[in-house]
Amino acid sequence: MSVSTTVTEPDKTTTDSAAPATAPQPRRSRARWRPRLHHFVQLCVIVVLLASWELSAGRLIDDLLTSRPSEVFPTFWSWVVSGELLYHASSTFKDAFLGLLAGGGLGLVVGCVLGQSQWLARVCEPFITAFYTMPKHALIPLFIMWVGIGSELRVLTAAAIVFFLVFYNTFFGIRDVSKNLVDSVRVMGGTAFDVLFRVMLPSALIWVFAALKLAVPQAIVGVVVAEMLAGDRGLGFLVAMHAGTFNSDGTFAAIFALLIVGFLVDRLMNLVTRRALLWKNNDTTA
Amino acid sequence: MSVSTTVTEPDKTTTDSAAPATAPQPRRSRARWRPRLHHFVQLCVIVVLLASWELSAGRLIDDLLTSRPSEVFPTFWSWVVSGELLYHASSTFKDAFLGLLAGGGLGLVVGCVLGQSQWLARVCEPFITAFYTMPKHALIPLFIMWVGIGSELRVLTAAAIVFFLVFYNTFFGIRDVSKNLVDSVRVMGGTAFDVLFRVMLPSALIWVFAALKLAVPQAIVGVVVAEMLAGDRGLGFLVAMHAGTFNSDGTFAAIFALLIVGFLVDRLMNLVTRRALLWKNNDTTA
Amino acid sequence: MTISTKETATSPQATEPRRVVFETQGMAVGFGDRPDVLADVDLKVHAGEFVALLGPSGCGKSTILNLAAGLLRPRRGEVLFDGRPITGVNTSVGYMTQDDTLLPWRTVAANVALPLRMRKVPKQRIQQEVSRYLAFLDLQHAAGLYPAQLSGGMRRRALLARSMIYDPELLLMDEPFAALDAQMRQQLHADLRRAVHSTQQTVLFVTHDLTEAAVLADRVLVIGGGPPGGVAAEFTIPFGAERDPATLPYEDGFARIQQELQEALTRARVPKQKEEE
Amino acid sequence: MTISTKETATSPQATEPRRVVFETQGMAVGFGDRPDVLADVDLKVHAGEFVALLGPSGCGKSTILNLAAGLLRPRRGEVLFDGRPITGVNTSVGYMTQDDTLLPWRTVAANVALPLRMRKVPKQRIQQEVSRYLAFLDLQHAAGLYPAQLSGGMRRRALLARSMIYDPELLLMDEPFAALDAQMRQQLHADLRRAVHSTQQTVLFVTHDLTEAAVLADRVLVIGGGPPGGVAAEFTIPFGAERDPATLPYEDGFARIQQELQEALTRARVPKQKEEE
Amino acid sequence: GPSESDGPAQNEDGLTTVRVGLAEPTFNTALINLVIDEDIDANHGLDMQPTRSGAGSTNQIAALRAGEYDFAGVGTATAADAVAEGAGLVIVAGTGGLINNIVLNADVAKGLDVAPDDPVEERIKALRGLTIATSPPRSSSNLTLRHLVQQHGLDPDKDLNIVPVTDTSSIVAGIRQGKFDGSFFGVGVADANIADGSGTLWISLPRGDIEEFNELIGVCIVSTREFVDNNPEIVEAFHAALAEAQEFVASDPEAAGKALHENSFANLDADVFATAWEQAQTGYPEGVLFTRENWETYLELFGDASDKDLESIVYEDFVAEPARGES
Ligand SMILES: Nc1ncnc2c1ncn2[C@@H]1O[C@H](COP(=O)(O)OP(=O)(O)OP(=O)(O)O)[C@@H](O)[C@H]1O
Ligand SMILES: Nc1ncnc2c1ncn2[C@@H]1O[C@H](COP(=O)(O)OP(=O)(O)OP(=O)(O)O)[C@@H](O)[C@H]1O
Ligand SMILES: O=C([O-])O
Ligand SMILES: [Mg+2]
Ligand SMILES: [Mg+2]
Repeated sequence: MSVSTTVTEPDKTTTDSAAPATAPQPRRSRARWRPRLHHFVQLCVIVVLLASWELSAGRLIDDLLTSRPSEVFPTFWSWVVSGELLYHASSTFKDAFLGLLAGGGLGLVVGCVLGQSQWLARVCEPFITAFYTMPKHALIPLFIMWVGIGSELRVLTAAAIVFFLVFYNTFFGIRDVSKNLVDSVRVMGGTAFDVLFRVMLPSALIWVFAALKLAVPQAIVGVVVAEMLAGDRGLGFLVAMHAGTFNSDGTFAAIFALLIVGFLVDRLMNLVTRRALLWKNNDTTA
Repeated sequence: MSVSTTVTEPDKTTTDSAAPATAPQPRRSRARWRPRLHHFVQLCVIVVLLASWELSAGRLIDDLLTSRPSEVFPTFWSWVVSGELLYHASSTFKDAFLGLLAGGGLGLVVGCVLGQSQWLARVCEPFITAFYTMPKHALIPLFIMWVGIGSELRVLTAAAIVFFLVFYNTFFGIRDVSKNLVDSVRVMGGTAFDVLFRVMLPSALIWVFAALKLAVPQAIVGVVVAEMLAGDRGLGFLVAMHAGTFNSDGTFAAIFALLIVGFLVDRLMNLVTRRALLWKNNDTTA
Repeated sequence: MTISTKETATSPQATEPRRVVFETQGMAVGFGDRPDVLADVDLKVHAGEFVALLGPSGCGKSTILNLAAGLLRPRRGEVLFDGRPITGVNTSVGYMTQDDTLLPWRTVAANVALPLRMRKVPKQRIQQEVSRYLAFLDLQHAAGLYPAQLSGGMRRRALLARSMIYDPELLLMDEPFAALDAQMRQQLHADLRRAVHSTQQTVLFVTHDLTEAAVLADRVLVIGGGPPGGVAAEFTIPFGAERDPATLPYEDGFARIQQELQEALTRARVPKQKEEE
Repeated sequence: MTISTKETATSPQATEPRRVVFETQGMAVGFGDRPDVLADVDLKVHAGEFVALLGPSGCGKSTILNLAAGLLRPRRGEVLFDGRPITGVNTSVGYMTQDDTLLPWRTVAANVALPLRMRKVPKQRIQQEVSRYLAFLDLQHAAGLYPAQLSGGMRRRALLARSMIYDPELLLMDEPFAALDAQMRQQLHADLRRAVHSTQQTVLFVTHDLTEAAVLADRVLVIGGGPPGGVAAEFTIPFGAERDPATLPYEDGFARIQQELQEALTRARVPKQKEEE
Repeated sequence: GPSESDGPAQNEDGLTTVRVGLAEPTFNTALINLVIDEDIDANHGLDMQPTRSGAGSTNQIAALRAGEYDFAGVGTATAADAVAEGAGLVIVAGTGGLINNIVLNADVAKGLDVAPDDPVEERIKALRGLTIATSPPRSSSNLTLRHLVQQHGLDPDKDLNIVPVTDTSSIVAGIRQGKFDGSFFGVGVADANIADGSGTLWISLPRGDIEEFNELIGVCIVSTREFVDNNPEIVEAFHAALAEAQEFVASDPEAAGKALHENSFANLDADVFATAWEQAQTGYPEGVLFTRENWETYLELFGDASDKDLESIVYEDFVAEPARGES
C-alpha cells in the first residue's frame, strides 16, 4: 500500500537495476522518541476511562464489584514501594521462564528428532494433534498430585504448555524445509552435518520463534492459572487471594499488574524475535 | 516439494497455457477411507504405550499418581454408559459455544468499527496489545465476584478470551485490506457499501477464521479453567473433582475425555475452516 | 519532439480525426511536499486507439493511470475525460493493475460478473455477458474456479475480462503482464490484441518493456526526463490493427522501431537538465 | 537432426575439438511406475561451451539438470561426468535453480561464501574470493544485506555468484531468470555472458524462452516430442562469445534463428507418434 | 520435590524447624494459628514455619506428599478419602469440630415463615428450595451439609440447590447480591454478611445447634506415615503444643480471642471477629484428640456418602499415638 520512496533522488533514477532501492536506510524504530498527537490522545483516553470508572463506582455499580481507581492505584503503589509486587511478579516470571526453558528445549529436541521422517510424522500426527489441542491446564490437578503445589507445579505447567507448542512447530517446521534448499547445499559440497546445522535447524528456527511468540504468553498463563489453583505466591495468587478475601482494590491492582506484564511481554517478544529474525523482517523492498 | 502431476497426460502437453493444470481434481480427502500401514502402526504404538503404563503402574510408580489403563478405561466407559460423560461434555461445549458466539460476535463488530481508521488504530494499539497478551484467565476470580459461579461465569470467561482474539484479528485484518482491491472495486463502480461488504468484510474473514482456529480451543480452555476454579459440572470440574478426591482413575478418565475433545475439535475446525475458506486452500497450482 | 517512422499507417483510425477520450493539458502532479513527479504533460488518447506509455521505473506512468481513474488529482493543469474534468473516481474506465485485484473469495465467473452486478444489470443479462467474455478469453472451463486455482496467465485473462465486461470507454492497463513468463506473455498479447480489435476498445497501456509496447500499441509515448518528467518522445507504430503479436518481431522494420524506442528510453532516463548541459 | 545456420562461428571454441564435460548415452529416465519421461537421449556438453535446453513445460529439462547434479539416476543408459558415471551428488557442478535457494538467514556475503566454507577453504582466501565475485556482479554494496532485502535481480546475481565461486566444472541453470521482468532479465543476460566469458565457464542452461536461449547460448538443444521425449532439434548459434545480449536481437540473421527455433519448439510440442501419422 | 527423608533441621535457638501447610486463616484452623502467634511451639522445642496458601485440603495433602511440608491442616473427609486411596497419611491432632455455619441472605431469611430462633428442625426444613454455596463435592463441608438436610427429610440433590465453590471468593459478594440464598462454610467467612446486616446466622455447628455433630472432628493436622514413623518425638511435641493452645482457649477464651484477632485475623472487622469467635470458641476438641469414637462417628455419619471403602481404614494406622488419647 505504501509507495516505495527509494527512487526519488535524481541521481538514482538513472540506474537500471534495483540496486539503489536496497541501500540500508535509517530505521524508523531508531528515531528518537518524541511525543506525538496520538500519545496525547492515548493519555486522554486513559484519563476519561479512569474518571468515568471513579465516578460510576459506588453509584452505578457496587463498590465491592469494581472498586475505584482512587483505591486501586494507591494499593498498587503500596505494593511497588513495599517490594511485594516485585516479589510476586518475579516469582511468576521465574517460573514461566524455567518452564519455557525446559518445555522449549525438550520440544525443540523431540521435534527435531521426530521431524526427520515423513513416515514417523504421519504415525504421530493424531497423537500430537490431540495433545496439542487439549486444554493443558486441565493437567494441573494431576500435576498437583504429582509434584505438590510449589514452584515445581508452576514450572511443570508452563513447561507442559510450551513443550507442545514448540514441539508442534519444530516438528512440522523441520519437515517444511525446502528440498531445494537441501539439494542446493548438497550440490555445493555440503555434508549431512552441513545440511542439519546449516539448513534444517535454521529453517526450523523461524517456526520455533513463531512458536515462542505464542509460547511466552502461554507460559505465563499456565503459571498464573497454577498460582490461582494452588500456591502462595505469584501474580495469579495475588489476584485469587484478594478476590478470595473480597478485596476488590487488591484484585484490580493485581489485574493491573498483569496488564502491564502483558504489555511488556509483548514488546519484549517483538524485540527478541525482531532481532533474531532480522533477516526475515527486514524486507525493505517490496 | 512434491511435483505437480498434471502435465503427464499426452493430450495435455500440447497446450501452451497452464489451463490443464487447473482442471478440478478429485480431492484426496474424499477418497474412501481404508486402513493403511500407518494406521496399524498407530494401533501398535497405542498398545505398547498402554501395556507399559499398565505394567509400570504400582511397581515403578505409585498407583495413586498414575492409575492404570485397566482402571481408567472401565471408569471412562461407565461414564459413557451412564450418560455422565455426555452431561459434562455437553455442558463444557455449550458454554464454550455461547462464549465463542458472544465474544466472537462482539469482537467482529468492534474490530470492524475501530479498524476503519488508521489513526484510531494507532491510538488504541497499546491498550489492545496489553489486553490481548494479558492472561485473561486471571480475570476469573473477578468474574466470580461479578456473576457468581454458574454458567454465566464460564460463558463470560470464554467470551472474554475469544473477544480479544477475534477483535485483534479483525481489527488488524480489516486494516490489511489491499488498497488496490478497494480502488479496483471503486473504479468498477462500487459504492461505499460495496466496498465494505464485498471487499472489507470478506477480506477480514480470512483473519477471523485464523482467529477462530485459535479461539475455539482457547474458549474450551477458558471454560475448563473456570470449571476447575468454581462450578459443579463440565469436564474441567470432572478432572478437578476426581483429582480433589485422590481418585486417579477418574482423573485420568476425565483427562482422556479432554484428549478426545481436543482431537475432535481440531478435526472439526479443520473441516469448518476448509469449507469456509475453500477459495483459499484450493490452490492446486503452484 | 515527435519521431514518426516513414512507413504510412495502414489502419484507417490512425489517419482520421477522432474523438478524444482522455486528455491532459499542462498537467503537473506530485505527492506530499515533494517536488512534482510530472509537469507540463500534454497527452491525448483518441477513441479506438491503443496507446502505450513506456518509461523507466518511477517516472510516473502509474501516476498517469491513477489520474485517469480519478484516484489522484493533478497539482496544476487539466485532466479531462470525454472533454470534462475528472472530479471523482472515474467509473467509465476499466483498470487492470499490475497486482492481482481479483477478489480471492469469488470464483472467476463471480469476479467477472462483479462490475455488472454493482451496476444492477439484470441477472440473465449478466450471465450471458459473463459467458461471452469467458468464452472469448478461453476461460469457460475456469468459470467455477477460485483465483488461487488459476495459473498466472489465467488470472490475467480473468482480470482482463472483468475490466472489459462493462464496456468502459477507456481501458487502463498498468504493466499487466510483467509478472508472467515470456511464453504466457506472448499468448496474452495475442489475446489482448484480438479482444481490443473486436470491441474497438480504447486502451492506455503502461509498460517498461519496449518490445511489448511496440508489439501492442498504435502509438507509444515515452515518459521520462524527470523529475519532473513528461512525454519525452512519441512514436506511431505502423503495423495496423490486425497484426499478430507473435510474428510481428520478425517483420521488416520492427527491429528499427525497437532500436529507436531503446534509444528514446535511454535518453528518457537522463534528467532534462543533464541532457541540456 | 542438426540444423545449423550457414554463417560460420567466429569463436575458436566452436570449431576446435574439445573435452566433453557432461554426456548422456542412450539415457532414459522416469518416475515411479510411470512411463519414461525421456528416452534414448544422447547429448554432450563440451568444456567452455554454453548449451541451452529449450522445450515446452514438463518435457524433462529440469530432469536432465537433476541427472547432471547427481540428484537423480537414469533408468537406462549412461550419464557421464568427465567421462565417469555419476554415482552420488555431483559436487563438481554449480546448480542455480529457478527458485531462490539463498539461505534467507545468511547475508549475501555469507551465502556466497558458503560453498567455500564447506570446502574448508582458508578464511582469508574466502574473503578475497567473495569480494571478487560480489564486485564482479555489482553486489559489493549488498554484501551485508539479507536476501529478503534484495530485489529479484540482485538475488539472482547473488545465486549466480554462489554457484560460480567454487569454480565448478559445469554450471547448471534452470530457468534462472523466468520470474524477473524483461528489463532486469536483459541486464542479467549481459552480466551472465560477461561472467561466463571471463571465466570460460561451461554452462548447461534451461529455458522455455526461445529468445533467451538464442541470445545466450552457443548451442541450443530443443527437448520434446515426448513422452518419452528426447533431443528434437539442435542449433548452433553463430554470434561468438563476445556478443552483447542487449543488441543481439537487432543483428542480421537473429530474427531468422528465432523463427527457426520457434518452429522447432512448435514441433517439439507434438508427440513423436503424432508427428509420424 | 524435596526428599521427605531429610530430617527436620535444628535452628540456631536449638528448636526443631517443622514446615506446616495451612489454608488462609479461618476459625477451623484457629488453634494452630494460636500456637504460632503466641510462640507456644517454642515451649515444646519446635519452630513451626507456616505456609498459608489459598489451597484447599486436597492441595495441602498434595503438597505434604510432595515433601513441601511436614504437617498440613486439612478436612477430615479429604484426609480419609486420600488414605482410602493409599495416600499413607496419619492424623497427628484433631484441631476442630465442625466449625461451620449456615448464613442466609437477610432478605431471604426474612421472607421465610421460620425465624432464626425457631427449633433447629424447622430451620433446616426451611432450606427447601434454596441455593446454598459450600465447598466442592465430598469435602467435609459438602458432606456435612448433605447429611444435615438428609437427616431432616430433604433430598440434597432435589430439594435444594447445593453449589460448590472451590475458593471462598464469591461467598460474601454472592450472599450480598443474592447470587445464592446462603452458604455453609467455616465460621468467619459469611460472618462478614452478618456483620454488615446483609446476612442472617441461620445455623451454627460450633454453637452446638446440631447435637449429632458434637462428637465429630471436622479438621485435623496430618503428616505422612514416613515422617510419623521416623520422628515420633516431633509428632508428640507437635500434638502437645496444639493441646496447650486448646487449653488456653478453654481457660481464657477472651485472651485467646484477643491474641487471634491481633495476629492471624488482623484484617477481620471487629464485629465480624466477635460474632465468629463467639461461635467458634467452644468448637475445639479437648486435648486435640482424634479418638476412636470420633472416627466411628465419622464413619457412621459419612461412611456411606463416600465412594471410597472407608471401612478398610485401620484406626491405628490412620491416627498417630498421641492423638488417640488411649494411653
Ligand atoms: N502515493 C504516493 N506517495 C508518494 N509518492 C508517490 C506516490 N505514488 C507515487 N509516488 C512517487 O511518484 C513517482 C512516480 O511513481 P509511479 O508509481 O507513477 O511510477 P511508475 O512509472 O509507475 O514506476 P514503475 O514502473 O516502477 O511502476 C515515484 O517517484 C514515486 O516514488
Ligand atoms: N519427482 C518427480 N516425481 C514424479 N514425476 C516427476 C518428478 N519430477 C518430474 N516429474 C515429471 O517428469 C516430467 C518432466 O519434468 P521436468 O521438471 O523435468 O520438466 P521441465 O521440462 O523442467 O518443465 P518446466 O519447464 O515446467 O520446469 C514431468 O512430466 C513431471 O511431471
Ligand atoms: O476444607 C474442607 O475440605 O472442608
Ligand atoms: Mg507503476
Ligand atoms: Mg523445470
